[in-house]
Amino acid sequence: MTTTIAHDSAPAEANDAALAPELLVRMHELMVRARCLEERLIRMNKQGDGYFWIGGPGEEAFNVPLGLLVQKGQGPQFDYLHLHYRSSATLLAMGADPVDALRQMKSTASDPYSAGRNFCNHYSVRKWNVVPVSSPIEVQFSMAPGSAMANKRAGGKGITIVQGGDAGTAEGDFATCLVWCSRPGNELPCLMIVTNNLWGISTPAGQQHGEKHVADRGRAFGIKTAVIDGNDPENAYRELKKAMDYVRTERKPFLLEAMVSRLYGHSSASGANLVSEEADCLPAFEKKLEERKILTRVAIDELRARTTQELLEASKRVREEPQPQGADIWKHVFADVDLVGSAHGSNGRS
Amino acid sequence: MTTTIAHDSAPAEANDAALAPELLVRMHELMVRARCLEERLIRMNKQGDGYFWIGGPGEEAFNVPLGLLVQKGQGPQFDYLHLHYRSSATLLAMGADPVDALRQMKSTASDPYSAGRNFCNHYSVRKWNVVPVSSPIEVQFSMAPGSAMANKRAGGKGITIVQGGDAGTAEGDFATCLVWCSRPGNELPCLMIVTNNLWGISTPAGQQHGEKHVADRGRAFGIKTAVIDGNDPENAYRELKKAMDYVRTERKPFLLEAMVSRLYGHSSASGANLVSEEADCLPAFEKKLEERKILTRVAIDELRARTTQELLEASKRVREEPQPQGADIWKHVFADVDLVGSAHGSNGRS
Amino acid sequence: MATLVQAVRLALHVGEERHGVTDVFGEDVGAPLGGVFTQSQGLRTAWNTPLDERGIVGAAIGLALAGQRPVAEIQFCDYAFNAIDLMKLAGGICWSSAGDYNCPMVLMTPVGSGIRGSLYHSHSFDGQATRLPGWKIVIPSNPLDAYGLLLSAIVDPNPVMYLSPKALLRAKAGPDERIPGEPDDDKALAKMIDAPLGDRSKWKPEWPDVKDLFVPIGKAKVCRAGRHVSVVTYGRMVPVALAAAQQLAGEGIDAEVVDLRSLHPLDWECIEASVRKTNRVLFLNEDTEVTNFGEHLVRRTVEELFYELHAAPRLLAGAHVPGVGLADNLERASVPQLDQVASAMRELVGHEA
Amino acid sequence: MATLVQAVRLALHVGEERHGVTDVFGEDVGAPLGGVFTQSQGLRTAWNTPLDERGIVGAAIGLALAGQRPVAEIQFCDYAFNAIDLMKLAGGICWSSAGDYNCPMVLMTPVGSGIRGSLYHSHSFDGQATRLPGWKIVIPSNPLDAYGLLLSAIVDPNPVMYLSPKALLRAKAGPDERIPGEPDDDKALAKMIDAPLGDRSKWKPEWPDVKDLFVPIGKAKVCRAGRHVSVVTYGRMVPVALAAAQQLAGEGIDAEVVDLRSLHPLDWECIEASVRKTNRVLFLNEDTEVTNFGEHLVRRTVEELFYELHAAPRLLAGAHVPGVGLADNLERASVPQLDQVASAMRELVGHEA
Ligand SMILES: Cc1ncc(C[n+]2csc(CCOP(=O)(O)OP(=O)(O)O)c2C)c(N)n1
Ligand SMILES: Cc1ncc(C[n+]2csc(CCOP(=O)(O)OP(=O)(O)O)c2C)c(N)n1
Ligand SMILES: [Mg+2]
Ligand SMILES: [Mg+2]
Repeated sequence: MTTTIAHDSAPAEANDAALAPELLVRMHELMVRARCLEERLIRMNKQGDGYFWIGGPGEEAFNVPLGLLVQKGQGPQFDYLHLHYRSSATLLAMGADPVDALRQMKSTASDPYSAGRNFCNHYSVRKWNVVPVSSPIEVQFSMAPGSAMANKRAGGKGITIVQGGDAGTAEGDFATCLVWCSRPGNELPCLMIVTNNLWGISTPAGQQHGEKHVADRGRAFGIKTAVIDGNDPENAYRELKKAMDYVRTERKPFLLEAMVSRLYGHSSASGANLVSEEADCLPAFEKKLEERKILTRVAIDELRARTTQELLEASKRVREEPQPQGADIWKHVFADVDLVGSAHGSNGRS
Repeated sequence: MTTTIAHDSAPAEANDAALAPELLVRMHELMVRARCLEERLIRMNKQGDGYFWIGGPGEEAFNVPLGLLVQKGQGPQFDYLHLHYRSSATLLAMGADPVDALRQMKSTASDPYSAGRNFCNHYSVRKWNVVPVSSPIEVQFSMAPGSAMANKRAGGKGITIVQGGDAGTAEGDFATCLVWCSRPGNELPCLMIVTNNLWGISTPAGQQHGEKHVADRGRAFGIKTAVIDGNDPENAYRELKKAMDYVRTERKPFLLEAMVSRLYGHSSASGANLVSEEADCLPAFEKKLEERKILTRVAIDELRARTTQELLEASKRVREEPQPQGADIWKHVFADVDLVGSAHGSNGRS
Repeated sequence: MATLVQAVRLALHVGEERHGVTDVFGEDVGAPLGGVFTQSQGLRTAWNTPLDERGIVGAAIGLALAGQRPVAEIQFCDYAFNAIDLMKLAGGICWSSAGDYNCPMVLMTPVGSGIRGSLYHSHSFDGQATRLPGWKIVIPSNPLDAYGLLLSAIVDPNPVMYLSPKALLRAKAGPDERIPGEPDDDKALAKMIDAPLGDRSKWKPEWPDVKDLFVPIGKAKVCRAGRHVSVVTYGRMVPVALAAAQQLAGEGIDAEVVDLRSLHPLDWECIEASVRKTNRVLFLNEDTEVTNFGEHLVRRTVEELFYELHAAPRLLAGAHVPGVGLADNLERASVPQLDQVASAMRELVGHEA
Repeated sequence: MATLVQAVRLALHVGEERHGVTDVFGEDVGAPLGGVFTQSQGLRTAWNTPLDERGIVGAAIGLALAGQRPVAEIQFCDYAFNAIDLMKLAGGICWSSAGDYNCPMVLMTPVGSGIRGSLYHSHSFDGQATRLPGWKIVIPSNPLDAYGLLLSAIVDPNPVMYLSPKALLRAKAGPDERIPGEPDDDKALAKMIDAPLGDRSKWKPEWPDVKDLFVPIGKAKVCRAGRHVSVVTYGRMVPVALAAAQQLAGEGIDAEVVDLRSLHPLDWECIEASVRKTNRVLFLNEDTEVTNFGEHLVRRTVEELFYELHAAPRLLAGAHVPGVGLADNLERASVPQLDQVASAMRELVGHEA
């Protein structure tokens, strides 16, 4: 059954349909890979193989289904993603190579996301419409309406997905997204996601937020909303699918709030140690899979061990890759050609 | 009877009590004075006695009661006002000299609000806690929580009143005010007012705002809200009183949306001509006063004529007052003494 | 001859018809107003936004990253200061993604004083804009450059800031500044593309068949050649500098006036050639004078041309005060005036008038 | 001896106990964290805000206008660029109201590179801040100045921007930089005022009885007197300049190092005296080099001291690129390094090493 904490419309029947075992196994494998990747990034940072860590351990149960449900490609026929710095599991579920995350952690010249310029988990993948993740909180919510307009114009089923944390919704940009996505007659196909871990660095949400649910803020704008348990991957998959189907077909916004865990604290600045009080989606899901005889403990442990080992070895190889050179700072200040426009001459660009 | 378009709580009984005739006469006189003042300002601008006009003709039925209900004084025991550039009637109801508005229009050195620096209707009255009105839309909503904190700390009944237009609520600052005034355990005594004339310069509200009522945005934060007819001064007085009483006694925020008219268009930039389609609160109110035998047509016409004449003569005198000198631009870049702190050594300022 | 604002409108029209412009948007930019300065009247892709500058800049970035070609407007540059972070972000998208993305957007905004705009309709933006790496920045001083620079901005794959000197918007083109294809009679042009007063619901513009013309970004223009002193300026101060040069010609002083047109990239070669020729230079703009772009030009001049200088280079700029006051005397005392420009030039050539 | 961040904490404590500070606030400024750099640990009036820089600056203005004495923090200056309009507003409140209101607030924010902070934890703010008329701007380079400048900022009736060089926060005071009243043993100080790791719910600081000390805003300090060349700098570049001077001393070059401490108002007299003495000057900071505050200093120097100069004045500043990259080589290439400072000084005195 599905755990919706709050919902505008009663959960649809389809919603409760069990997911195929193959899908569950696939989700589990991706969750394990994402967890092992974050654990490796944390280790690298603690060993001095990278100056800073921030990432998404604890959000896998939500971010993996999100990545699996994305319509992946370049240009406005496909989904645009304005992601958070905790979205590693989404990237992996879309098919990203975990080694690239290690490269960004080690600031190598080979880092495909920023060539050693940006912090880890600050992705950029043009071929999948993943726009550059930037450190300033919530600015992605001001940008999202732009790509959503492109999606709407293009016809088709492409939507814009924008994701951020709970504390960040206090920035005006969150309100901007609500206003711009709900203009009468110009509603935008934008799925706004708030991954609520009830923290902003050291500040508890309850101290700063008078909203019962952040998602309630969508109501005044006639935006459909839902608040869901993001620690249950099956529930997350169903709720995300439902929300996405609505946005894809209605071409209207949806505000989804997912309650998630912050398993290793805010970042390396706060120690990046396991927080035992936080619920861990992975063992909980594995218990279910065992009970339902979909996976055995042995297989699970073996997968975890193998993945850990692979990433350990990868991190050693990455350590040997060349660093960027000083003169590189002058590269890419300006673009010589129009890369983003190339996806469609359709708009008559000369 | 009271016209509330939407209300969280049913209108209280007290609400319907008729207002004393003396009060109605006083409100009418102030509405007339405010209207005559704006008409004079518009004339001055058209005659070249001032470069720009913007103001509040059409909002008198709401702004006069507001000014009458303010607890006027300096320091956090009294109300702080973060006003809009259409608040002339509020200032007059508080006791401001209309000639000072003429001075600001004519940019004379004697202009007490800005010494010839700022546009007309950009007031500053420290002795009444009227903070400087500035042109950037909505910034007053980011400042208001600050003075509201001071009100709350001071104990007593002082509150913060912040007012802006409907289009401006699209700025993040409006959301900032909602968030900061509703922090759990730190709710602030702040009356947020949106005077909704359904326009932002040339842009109709319906084209940009998906909210049924702007005030609905307060709900998600547990903020009490009301949407009222701002063209009926009796109704406005009662609704304002009710909202203010709540804020004064509960020390919590209230979001009040008043539907008002924009009687001479946006500003001199759009011609400043009478817009016949807009409802005019003044004749409507005068009709009532005549029917109820509180005022006669003769008395009303006489008042209007006299006020118009007084302001015409005042404008001629103001024309003769000296202009600021070039060297004056260097004055008041910095303050030598702490004027705002002087109101209370209470906080142990050395 | 087209006015500067008509030239902008023509360029936007050509942009949407031939160069892929998908959106011209901002507060009151769409019908019925077509912009507070009429710059976007009658355009096919013009639309009104919510009153939210952060939303405007953010939407422009999002549109650009999604392959659209947006031209966004901030109604007055005075109201752009709540979105500087987003401008920094746009300027850093190509760089931070190491070339994975580019961000092709144009941000237009009216700048400067001269219309008695008081505190919040008189700001300049050149100082702030030149602190935004990753942006190209242009500022025309006449209709032809306004047209040609805007078309270049539109086809550029990078974020381009287009600063319109609001005091010059209604200035007419000089005889040598005709836009290729514009009607000879400017009354005719107004009839074709200026929206009528009153009801416009049925009005449609009749666009003249104007031709492409690209003023390259990064190329300055010597508006007046001279031998004794150089004035390097841009935007609203160009006509002022030319008037001052005119005045000084009568005194036997032959001044050169350089209109930068682009602030970044900068046409250093042009400045260098002028300084090497006259050995005396005045940098002129109306922005506040502390941490002012003209100070960058002074710095580069002393670093690279110190031994060419026969007099200390001068900067004439706006007073470093919180705003431009409304009263005539206040505005005049806040930004450079013709007589000040002329006497600064005289001092540089050593003629005390 | 106190570190710079402990000195800030002590000044905030003295501010709230003796000088009317009513609020020390910002993101994560209150318990339990007491600021991302521990600057506000244990303070009576410290509290956490929503994640909203506009709200923080706005609330500070509102508190100030209502007679409170707020010290607001922007967690990193990199995140202050969405509130530049509100800073302009604060700087203009006294001026626009013609002296009816003043706005006594302190805005603190960590600035600069040097901690491998990548694109958004390495920005400088001096260029931006000096473009805000109506603000006083200070930037300490050592614990004693950090203490004395903050107390002066707190009692000033105007908005004061307090820029903390984050790379120096843990730097210890020199022997001549003891805060009056601080314990001799710095272990003891840490025990008294540094919050313990782990649970802090029961922790209370034990404040030493430090005395008032006001470093006047607008007064620079000659950190090292010298005859051959002047280096005028501030913040994180002060120790770099001193190290370079040390190096050059070995080569027989006697360099003077001036720490401005205040960027506005500016101690021009101090700069002028130094330039008149050495006739050679290097201006040094780590902000991006186009429209940079150091260029203002260069401009003023050439305007007022042109004929005193025996060499073209130099500016050494940060690369004009969208950000400071994370990799070591990138950060080093983006902001001035010791060797570059030393060789710039050598060139100025004409010693090619
Ligand atoms: C505009 C801005 N202000 C401050 C910061 C510093 N900062 C980084 S993460 C963070 C907390 C974010 O909390 P939330 O939005 O809930 O996301 P979470 O980290 O919990 O996923 C803060 C304050 C920032 N990156 N950007
Ligand atoms: C930040 C900002 N953006 C744009 C403007 C230009 N402007 C002045 S008034 C106005 C419309 C305001 O509409 P609304 O908030 O509804 O107030 P009203 O004038 O209708 O009372 C605009 C866009 C401004 N003053 N400030
Ligand atoms: Mg959070
Ligand atoms: Mg309105």
